[in-house]
Amino acid sequence: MSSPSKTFSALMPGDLPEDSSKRALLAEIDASCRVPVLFFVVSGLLWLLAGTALALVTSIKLHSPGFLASWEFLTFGRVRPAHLNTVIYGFASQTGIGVTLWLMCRLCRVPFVAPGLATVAALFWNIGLTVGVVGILMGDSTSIEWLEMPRYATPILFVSYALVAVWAVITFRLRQERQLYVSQWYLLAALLWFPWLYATAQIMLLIDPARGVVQAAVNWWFAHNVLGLWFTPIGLAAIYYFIPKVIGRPIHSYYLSVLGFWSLALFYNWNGLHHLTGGPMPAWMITVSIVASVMMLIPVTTVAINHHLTMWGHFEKLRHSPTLRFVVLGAVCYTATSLQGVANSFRGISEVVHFTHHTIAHAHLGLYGFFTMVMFGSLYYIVPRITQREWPSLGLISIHFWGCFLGLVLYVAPLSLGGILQGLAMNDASVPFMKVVEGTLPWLQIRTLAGLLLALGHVAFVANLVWLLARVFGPYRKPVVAILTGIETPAIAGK
Amino acid sequence: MRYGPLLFLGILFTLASSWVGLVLMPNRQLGSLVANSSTNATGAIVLYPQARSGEAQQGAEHYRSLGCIYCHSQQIRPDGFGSDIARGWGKRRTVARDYVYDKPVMLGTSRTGPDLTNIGERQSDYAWHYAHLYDPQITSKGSLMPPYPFLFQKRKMGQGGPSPDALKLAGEFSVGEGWEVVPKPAARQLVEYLRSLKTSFDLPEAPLPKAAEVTDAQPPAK
Amino acid sequence: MDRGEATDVTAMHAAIVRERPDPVEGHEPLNLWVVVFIAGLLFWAGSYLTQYSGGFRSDEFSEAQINPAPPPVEAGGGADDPAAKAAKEGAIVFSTYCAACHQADGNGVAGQFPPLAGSEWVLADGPNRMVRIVLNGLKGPIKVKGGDYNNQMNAFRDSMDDRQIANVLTYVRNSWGNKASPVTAAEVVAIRTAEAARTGEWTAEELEKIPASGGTAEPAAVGTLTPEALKEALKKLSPDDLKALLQDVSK
Amino acid sequence: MNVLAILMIGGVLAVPAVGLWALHWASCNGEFRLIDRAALLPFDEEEPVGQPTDLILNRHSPTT
Repeated sequence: MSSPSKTFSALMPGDLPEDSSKRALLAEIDASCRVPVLFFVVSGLLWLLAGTALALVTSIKLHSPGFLASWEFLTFGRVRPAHLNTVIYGFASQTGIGVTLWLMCRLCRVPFVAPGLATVAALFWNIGLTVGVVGILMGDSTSIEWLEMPRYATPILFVSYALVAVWAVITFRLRQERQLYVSQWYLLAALLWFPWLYATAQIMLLIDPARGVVQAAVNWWFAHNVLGLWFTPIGLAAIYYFIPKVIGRPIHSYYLSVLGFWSLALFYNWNGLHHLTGGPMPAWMITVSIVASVMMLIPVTTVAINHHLTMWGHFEKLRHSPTLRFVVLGAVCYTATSLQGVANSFRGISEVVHFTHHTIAHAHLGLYGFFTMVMFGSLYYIVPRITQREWPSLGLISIHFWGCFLGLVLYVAPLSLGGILQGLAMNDASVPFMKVVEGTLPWLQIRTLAGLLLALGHVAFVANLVWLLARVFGPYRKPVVAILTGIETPAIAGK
Repeated sequence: MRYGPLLFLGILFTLASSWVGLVLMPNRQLGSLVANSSTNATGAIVLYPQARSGEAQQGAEHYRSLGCIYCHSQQIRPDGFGSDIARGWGKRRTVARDYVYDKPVMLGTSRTGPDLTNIGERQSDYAWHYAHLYDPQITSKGSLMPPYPFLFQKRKMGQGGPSPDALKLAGEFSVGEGWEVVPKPAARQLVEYLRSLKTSFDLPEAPLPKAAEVTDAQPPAK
Repeated sequence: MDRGEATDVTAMHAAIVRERPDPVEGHEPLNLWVVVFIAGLLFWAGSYLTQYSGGFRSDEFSEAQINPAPPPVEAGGGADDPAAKAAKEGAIVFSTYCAACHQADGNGVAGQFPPLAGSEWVLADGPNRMVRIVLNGLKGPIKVKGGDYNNQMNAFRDSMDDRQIANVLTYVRNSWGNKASPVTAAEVVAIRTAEAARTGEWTAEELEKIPASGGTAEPAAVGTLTPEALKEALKKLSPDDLKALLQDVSK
Repeated sequence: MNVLAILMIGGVLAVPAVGLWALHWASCNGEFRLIDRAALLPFDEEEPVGQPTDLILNRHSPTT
């Protein structure tokens, strides 16, 4: 977190180029977003690197249990939750908030309100997160999935989050544009839903634990809604903004957007308990969640149709816009992972894939394939605008994209298949359990390979960003025209 | 849509619905569940489940802290749904009442390792658990479970030979002449917890397989 | 960036040209099929919900309509063939209680847990010793298939009933290349009652003294209490002691 | 217990009622008039409809 905070002194809206003063509102808004948005984004990406490292350790441990086994704080049961919390609350949430802030400012047509407030929030978020992750590694993990951070860390996070929500409401009240774009509904919903989810889970699981399996119900109501009501809305908001923006064409049907939003709001929050199928829960709770999961077909199909018809006739732009590449890939993964989720929620299928690595693959298709890709795409669009600098290396962009794309395919496809085979073997009592375990080995090894590809992509992206930020210190250059018209620039020559 | 209020209202009501349905309702239905008391064959009152002994409870804390939950589940699915019962992981499906004293409830969502709901009954041998925790390869070759050497202490053997609870390590695992490996308190507590995991008790909502079914199938006579 | 893109004339015009034939973006009305699709889903939701919610009771855990539970394992297996049932249950009991130490392949772990496959103890012509080991456990040094073992096996007299012990031993005596006579619940019952007084694990030497097969071993050898032995013992008592004893027992 | 049940039922009836009222109020206030106008919100005079942005990769390619 130190490198960004050092960066900011050089980032104050003083060193804006002369000619940009001609630019009206947009330039002003973008410039006003600099410090807070960059703070969230850069610290988010630093957590991404940390999370990637932890992920690799976790993945290797899963097929070579002896790896780093002699240190208690690096045992599998601690590194895994540490990885989950770093990427969820460190990378995904912070980057998501950064993108949210920028989108809100742009769509409300107001320059960033109280940048100080948001920056302080980011600061606290990172402090709370560091405390929490160290706590997990030190053995204070709560072993409540998606809520492993110990009790003494979460209040800090909550305070910092409250600041963000307050900021969002202020901005919303001050908006100059009365009309609300679909992205704004999603963003507002996410910003209001998350504190509710988080507070409920904290109170009923950590502060005053409910009795018995009620904890399990609350746990999965929360865990699934973090995906469905926090990350998904932010991701969809970005897709709804960037696809039309990049191809220069409005969303296909606004009515479909309305339908998609309200059906998601109505059904997604009932999904959670399908994670407990066959478990010690009264039948009706499971059944309700299964029904809601199947109902998710409505928002998913409508959103998919809407995005596809918007892209129709513009697919060749995928070759030219990094933003579009990542965002469209994310949109495709959203459809895929949602349909997979619907299928997995049925009792007959859950009987096989539940408790297997298939679930892990599914979660990564959603949080990585969908959300993370959309966030990467958004950053490729946002960062040049708020820093007034172009991406220095197009080569690194390609490495980033192909690393992530191939890594994603290599991760999800084999592990999904492996999980199904694992489940089928496990449900056949005549197969000794050790045989089942041996069967999963190759898939777990492929997963580590995929992880390396993903790590490569992340490093390329962060390198590009650092390079870009480094230029912010130097004299202002005018690279954009040169790059767009294909004339060699120092950046391109330099790669 | 131009104005906020409708949006706010919708956002509020949608989440409120599932908050009531999946948080408040479960809490109302199961939030005050208590142990089941029954009389066994000898007419004595049997309470199940029972709160854990101090040692076992400390063991549960280690189980939580070491994240065992990420590979081991603690729930038995009903007979015919998966192979939980056919594999002998439990005699009956687990129900809400089995968990009334667990904080946190560690049902688990992964079976990279076997289910542990009933491990206390399946394997109650200290020596086995110690060896397995010290290095799973000793007892289960090819297991993907990490070894937990930090739960044990390697020390010089006393004059009186190995101490009673020292691990019997042979071959590739032996630690050399005059040395012995003994479990630290944490290991003992963890094993106490594992031994305390037993669910083979009758519950009205989840009875054990009836004795009648048990006795009808006689093995073939010689 | 904006300035740059503004100079990118070709792309801009190309795009604008594409826009012309498509003036009503954002105004597409809902497709009828979408509506029909949604109606269908809602109908399914209603029926599924009413059918499988167990009346929204807090103590109804199974949605039996979806997963009709097959008859319990004890009764399941090869139809009514008792041998098949026994074998099936034997395998399950083995994986439940035994496989952890003796391994699924019955080969045990060298130096730790003795093998069952091809073990002279298992293949003994009678089950007397094995049943005793399972009932009360075993500790101390023992030689199996030429290997030395010195570990502890705990008692299973409470966790397994007689039939389960019979079936698991039958399974062990006829798996991994083992071939030996099956064990009957009757034999287990006999030994269980004969050894009712026994507490603590057996040791190898103690077991060596017991004939592998045939009726229960002679009392003296293992301090068991058969009715005959009891009668003999009581005859030795003086009348008073006997009376006292009887009173003592009767209360 | 009974009180709680009554409250529940009351809530079940009240929530949709409020929802309907809100919808009515909204339509009276023209919430839904020209609802699809918002589809144009991402655009403005500087980045108007029809102008693609962010096309920075593979500029030498023949397709553009």
